[in-house]
Amino acid sequence: MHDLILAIMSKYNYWIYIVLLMIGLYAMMVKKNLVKKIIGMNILQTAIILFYISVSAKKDGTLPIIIHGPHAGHHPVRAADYINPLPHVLMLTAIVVAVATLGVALALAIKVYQQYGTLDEDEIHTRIRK
Amino acid sequence: MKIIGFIIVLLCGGLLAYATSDFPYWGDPASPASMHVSAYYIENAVADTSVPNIVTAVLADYRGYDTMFETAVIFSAAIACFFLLRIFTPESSQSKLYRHIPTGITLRIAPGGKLPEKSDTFERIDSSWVPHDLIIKTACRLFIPFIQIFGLYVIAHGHHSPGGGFQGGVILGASIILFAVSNDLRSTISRMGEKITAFLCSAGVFIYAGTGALCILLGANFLDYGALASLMGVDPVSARSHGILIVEIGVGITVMAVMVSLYYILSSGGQLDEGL
Amino acid sequence: MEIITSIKPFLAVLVSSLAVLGIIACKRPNIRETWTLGAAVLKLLIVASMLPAVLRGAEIEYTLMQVLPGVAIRFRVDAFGMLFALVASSLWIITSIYSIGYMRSLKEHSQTRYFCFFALSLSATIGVAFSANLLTLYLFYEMLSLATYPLVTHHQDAQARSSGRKYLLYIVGSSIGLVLPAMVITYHLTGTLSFAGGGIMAQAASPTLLTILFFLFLFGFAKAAVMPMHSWLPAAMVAPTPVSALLHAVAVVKVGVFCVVRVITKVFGSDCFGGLHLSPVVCFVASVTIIAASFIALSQDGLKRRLAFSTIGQLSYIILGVALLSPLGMTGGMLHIAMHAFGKITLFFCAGAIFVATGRKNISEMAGIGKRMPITMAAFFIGAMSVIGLPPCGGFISKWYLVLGALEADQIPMLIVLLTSSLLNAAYFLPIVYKAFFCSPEKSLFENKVEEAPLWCLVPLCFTAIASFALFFFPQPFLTLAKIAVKSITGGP
Amino acid sequence: MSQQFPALIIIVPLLAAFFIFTVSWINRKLCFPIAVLSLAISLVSAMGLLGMVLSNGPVEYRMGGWPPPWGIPYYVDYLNALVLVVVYAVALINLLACRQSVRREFPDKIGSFFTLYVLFVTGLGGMVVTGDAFNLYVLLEIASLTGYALIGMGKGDAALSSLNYIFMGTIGASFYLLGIGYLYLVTGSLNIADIASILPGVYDSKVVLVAFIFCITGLFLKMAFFPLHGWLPNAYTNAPSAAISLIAPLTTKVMIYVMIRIVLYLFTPSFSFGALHVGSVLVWLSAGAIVMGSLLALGQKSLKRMLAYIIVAEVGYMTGGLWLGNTEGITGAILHLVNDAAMTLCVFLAAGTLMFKIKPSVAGELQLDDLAGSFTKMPYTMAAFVMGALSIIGVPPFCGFFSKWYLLSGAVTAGHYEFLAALLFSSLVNVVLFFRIIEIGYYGKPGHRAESGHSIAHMDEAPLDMLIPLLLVAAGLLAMGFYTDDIVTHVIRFAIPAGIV
Repeated sequence: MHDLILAIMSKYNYWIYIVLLMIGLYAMMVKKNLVKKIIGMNILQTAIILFYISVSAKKDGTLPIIIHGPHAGHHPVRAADYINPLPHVLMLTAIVVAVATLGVALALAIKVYQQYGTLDEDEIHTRIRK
Repeated sequence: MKIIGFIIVLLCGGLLAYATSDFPYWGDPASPASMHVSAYYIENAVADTSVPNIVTAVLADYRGYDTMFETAVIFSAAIACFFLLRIFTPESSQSKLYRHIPTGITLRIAPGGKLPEKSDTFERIDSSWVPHDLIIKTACRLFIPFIQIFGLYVIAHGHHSPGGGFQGGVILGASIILFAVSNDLRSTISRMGEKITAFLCSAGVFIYAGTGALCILLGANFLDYGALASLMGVDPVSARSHGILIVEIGVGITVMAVMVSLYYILSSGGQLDEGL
Repeated sequence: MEIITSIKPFLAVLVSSLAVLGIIACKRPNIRETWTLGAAVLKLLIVASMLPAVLRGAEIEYTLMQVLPGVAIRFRVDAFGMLFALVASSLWIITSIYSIGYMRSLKEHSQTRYFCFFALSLSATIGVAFSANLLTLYLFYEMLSLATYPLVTHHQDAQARSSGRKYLLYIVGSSIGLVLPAMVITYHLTGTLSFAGGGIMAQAASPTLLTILFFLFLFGFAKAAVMPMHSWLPAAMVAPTPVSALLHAVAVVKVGVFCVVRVITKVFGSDCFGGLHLSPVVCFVASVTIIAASFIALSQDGLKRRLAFSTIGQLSYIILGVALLSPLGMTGGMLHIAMHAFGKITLFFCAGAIFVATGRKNISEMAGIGKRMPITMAAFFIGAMSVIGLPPCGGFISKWYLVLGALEADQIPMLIVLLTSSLLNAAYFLPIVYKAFFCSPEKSLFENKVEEAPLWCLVPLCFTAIASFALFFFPQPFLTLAKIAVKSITGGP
Repeated sequence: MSQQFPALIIIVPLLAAFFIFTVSWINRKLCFPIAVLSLAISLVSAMGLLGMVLSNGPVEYRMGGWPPPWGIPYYVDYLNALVLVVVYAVALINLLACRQSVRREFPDKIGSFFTLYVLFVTGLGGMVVTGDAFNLYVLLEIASLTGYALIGMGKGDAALSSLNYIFMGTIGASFYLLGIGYLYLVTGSLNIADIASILPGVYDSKVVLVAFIFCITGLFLKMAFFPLHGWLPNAYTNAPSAAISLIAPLTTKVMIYVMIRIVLYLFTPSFSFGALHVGSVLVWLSAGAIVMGSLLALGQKSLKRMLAYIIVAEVGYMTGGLWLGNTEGITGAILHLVNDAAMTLCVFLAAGTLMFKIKPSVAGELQLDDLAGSFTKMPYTMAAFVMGALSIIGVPPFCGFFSKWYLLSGAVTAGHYEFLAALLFSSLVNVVLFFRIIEIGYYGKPGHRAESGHSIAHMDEAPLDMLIPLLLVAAGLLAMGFYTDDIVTHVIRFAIPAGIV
């Protein structure tokens, strides 16, 4: 029992990201209002960004900026001192992709609103059938 | 539909939880993720590119090709919104609101009628009437220059401190959007027109891809800034750091222009007439 | 058996497709017709030029393109292929002349399209005749089905639409649904698709799989109109008569039978086919088709529908002949392709001539027509005699070989089937002739002056009648070809 | 110069895209020529690259000069050189054919349309050539984003269907990203070849299994594999015809290429077919996809919606072919990928030309009965349509037959007779579908329509610059049919890694 709690406690970051992802996915699939779906999409993308960032964490590792300049000692750089920079680079890209998709989705939502006057999917379907 | 969605979500969640049991412990330095490639980055970034901020080094040099397509994604988002929403034929269906400046009375002009834009006694206000609030306008007029200076700082010091093209560009974009929110959209467009934003959008990415193409012309592979050494007359390592700086500037310009053009189109629903 | 490689087979196939360009290009009908006739004559010349080599026992081969590992689009002209190609190309000339007369007198619409697709279907027929492997055969088989669709549905009315739909459903449906999987499984079992003298399936797989495979082929080639897959043929009679004459008496249906015979002889091989005890089963299926088709033909009032059912019956003669696996039976079966072609085409030409001259379609309305159209009805009589198999006409020889083959394979029931069906043939053809000449028309609708079909229709009519008559005396090219083909299959003396 | 081909393929169209957008503000006439020039250059360099690969083996191009696991490499082997040429050829031909319909549908947004067009093709080209898994995600996003925009501008409820496409597409892309993240967590690298070398050590870990599941599900969503195909019919029906005859032939095919790349080169056949036993289940699923796609296509009234469901069935062909796991099946899948791009392009171009000339009765969607009498009025367009239809049905001289042949023989060798039955059933349904259209075109009288009554007598043959590309593609189908053996023996045979039986 003890090691089970330890196992859960030691990876609490991943449990949070899974819950976030499930919320985002559920919102996208079930919500009827288009903007709520877009918000759900955003939650999904943020959950994945949280996963990548929590992968890059290292115990007592500092920011990935090598201290330099005159007073810095010239000891060789050890990888363990700095947290893993690669996921941060990837997530810069993923954030930009999330923003771009959000922009296009909002543009389309506005276009749908201009066309049908409502953002509720059931309402739109009744208007299409008429 | 709710139940199916719920079942699918539970299935995904269960699958993910099932996988987490095999995950390495959170934050342990010996986890495979931080051993193989990222260890190399940490140890060799300064030696290769003389850029202390490893994230910027990896972002703009090791995986520079990724970031170039990142800017292309932002650029295509701007084009997509422009393509989807922009309407050129003036839709004169709404009525226009004017305020008589001396007396502060607001006039509603029926669709079709139009008052001269540049008259000093009348000024056009948005239909969703915004209180004429002097405090906000003057406060914003004071803030905006400092925000922009800070934005430029963030772009320029991407090497030594957290920051870089994306973050700086967003801050610059935000400053212009702040102006558009405090004043009205039309005055912002008069200061930074649609043509300029469009040109800046493509200019930024052009700079990025152009430096890459320049490296080809100088004989190295695409985006290999080492080749710029002969052009800049410095040793290849610092040529890389300068290359990264040029590229970050390109990214900053594009991101700023894209943020502004997105705001123009989304807030006015494509007519660039009355914003938020 | 020496192999000559020359481009002639490919040229024979290509010549009528190229003619299509000529037909489309020129606007004036006369020039268009000369293109068709020129192509027909050229095709016959090319085919005939290969005849001496084939008679010598050689085979002409030409590889167009390697498409699949171990399988190429390859042409090989052997005796059996040459026999069928000779029949098809010679009759194409006659049918072109006939269709010029027929289409002009009835002033049919969109004749350019008619002649183009006619030329295309002929090039597909010759393609099937000269194919060296199952893939090329399947390629031209599909091309033939698609090229004949616009011909069958030429009148573009509601009836043409429904019969066109049935035509496609049966032919393209069965070829994709049954033949394609059979070909894939054969390729999987043997690694090749090309026709080998003794058959490629010798020890390929378990007998049950081979039997299933064979029946996939038999019923897949729906053009052979074996009983369950036959009802497209009467439906296709809605086409103009020259189409039903050449295609549904000579080209299309014979292609189906040709493919079945190829499968039996060159894919399965006579010893493997025998080993599987399939021969009695196929004979049974063929004889059921013969008897049933003859009985249905008795009851048909439409002249063309009666001829259609008679064709279904006659086709199964050929399958029966080959399935007997006796050399004489095979020769008879192969010979029947030629004899039946000439006989049946004469009958269809007469039906067309009657329709052009009097506009009558049903037999009940043809009482006393002999007085008004003596030549046509005389030709009809000769054609009927040839199809029934009476001595002075060519049909007798092939039936004679079939009977000898049945005796040689000591299949007495098959012999009985052959004889009874000949009687049934007589039963549904001779009343027409009798009524035409000896009954006087009740209504004096017809003024008694002679009113023959236009000359363009009449000349081909008489030519084929004389030809089927002459075949009795000099069956030479076809008989020797059939003998060589059988020798190469059974490996006999 | 030839050593820089891999970079040229992507850089020239990318620079051209930015140049087109700036020029569109100055002089709108220049946009089209620049777009054509850029795609022509990249097509030539793609062919040059294919030539290089054929003569001296796979080519590796290091972006930024960094060696693979650290930098992003291009890895151009036999498989993606072929797909690259197909992508650019389809894009160029479609670009030449769509000039007039673009000018008619978006008169004032020509510049942005062509920019999105070229960016879409760059995204696809990059996705095909890249050797880095995360870079593939970024290029996937560019292609999808521009795709969403191109589809969103159609008539009728195009915006709503494009929005649904965004939701499904983003879920797909995020699953793929998650899969790559899990792989990174276990192997520590993002390069495809590098991951493939590290993976054997950790095959038994659950993380790799879940990564596999999420990657493949994400790709199934993006390629509209049957149960997850909800977004495709609406999106493809309402999209503008110029855009859809680009998107339809390419998106699903490149997604299938990505699946082939991941299954064969990232997870290596020993894991995908050996350790996992998911192959036969997926073949059953693709058989179901083929059957359902064809059945749904039967019930459609609008021409484009019917073609969309046929695409869903074709996706089933290729996935089934891949998951059969033997050489014929995978050769069939790759060959069908190439053939199907050409066939779908031919059929959609013909539909676009018909849509351009015939005013549809139901707003926005060309119904089947609108094609009445089109054989007489538009003979060449309908001739090309028939050739495309025959190729989809699988009639021998056309290329569709030969790829179906490989799939069938792969199914027989693998013993998956239900896949064989599904393929034959779908061919028969295709026969019914296309001959229904040919019948309407052949029998109907142009100019008269019972219910709407307004005559379309002015329907005449399409303009020349839409017709020539269409006939070129139709002739290409025949040519590809004849040269199948060369494609297979010289290119596809080397594209299959060693682990396949």
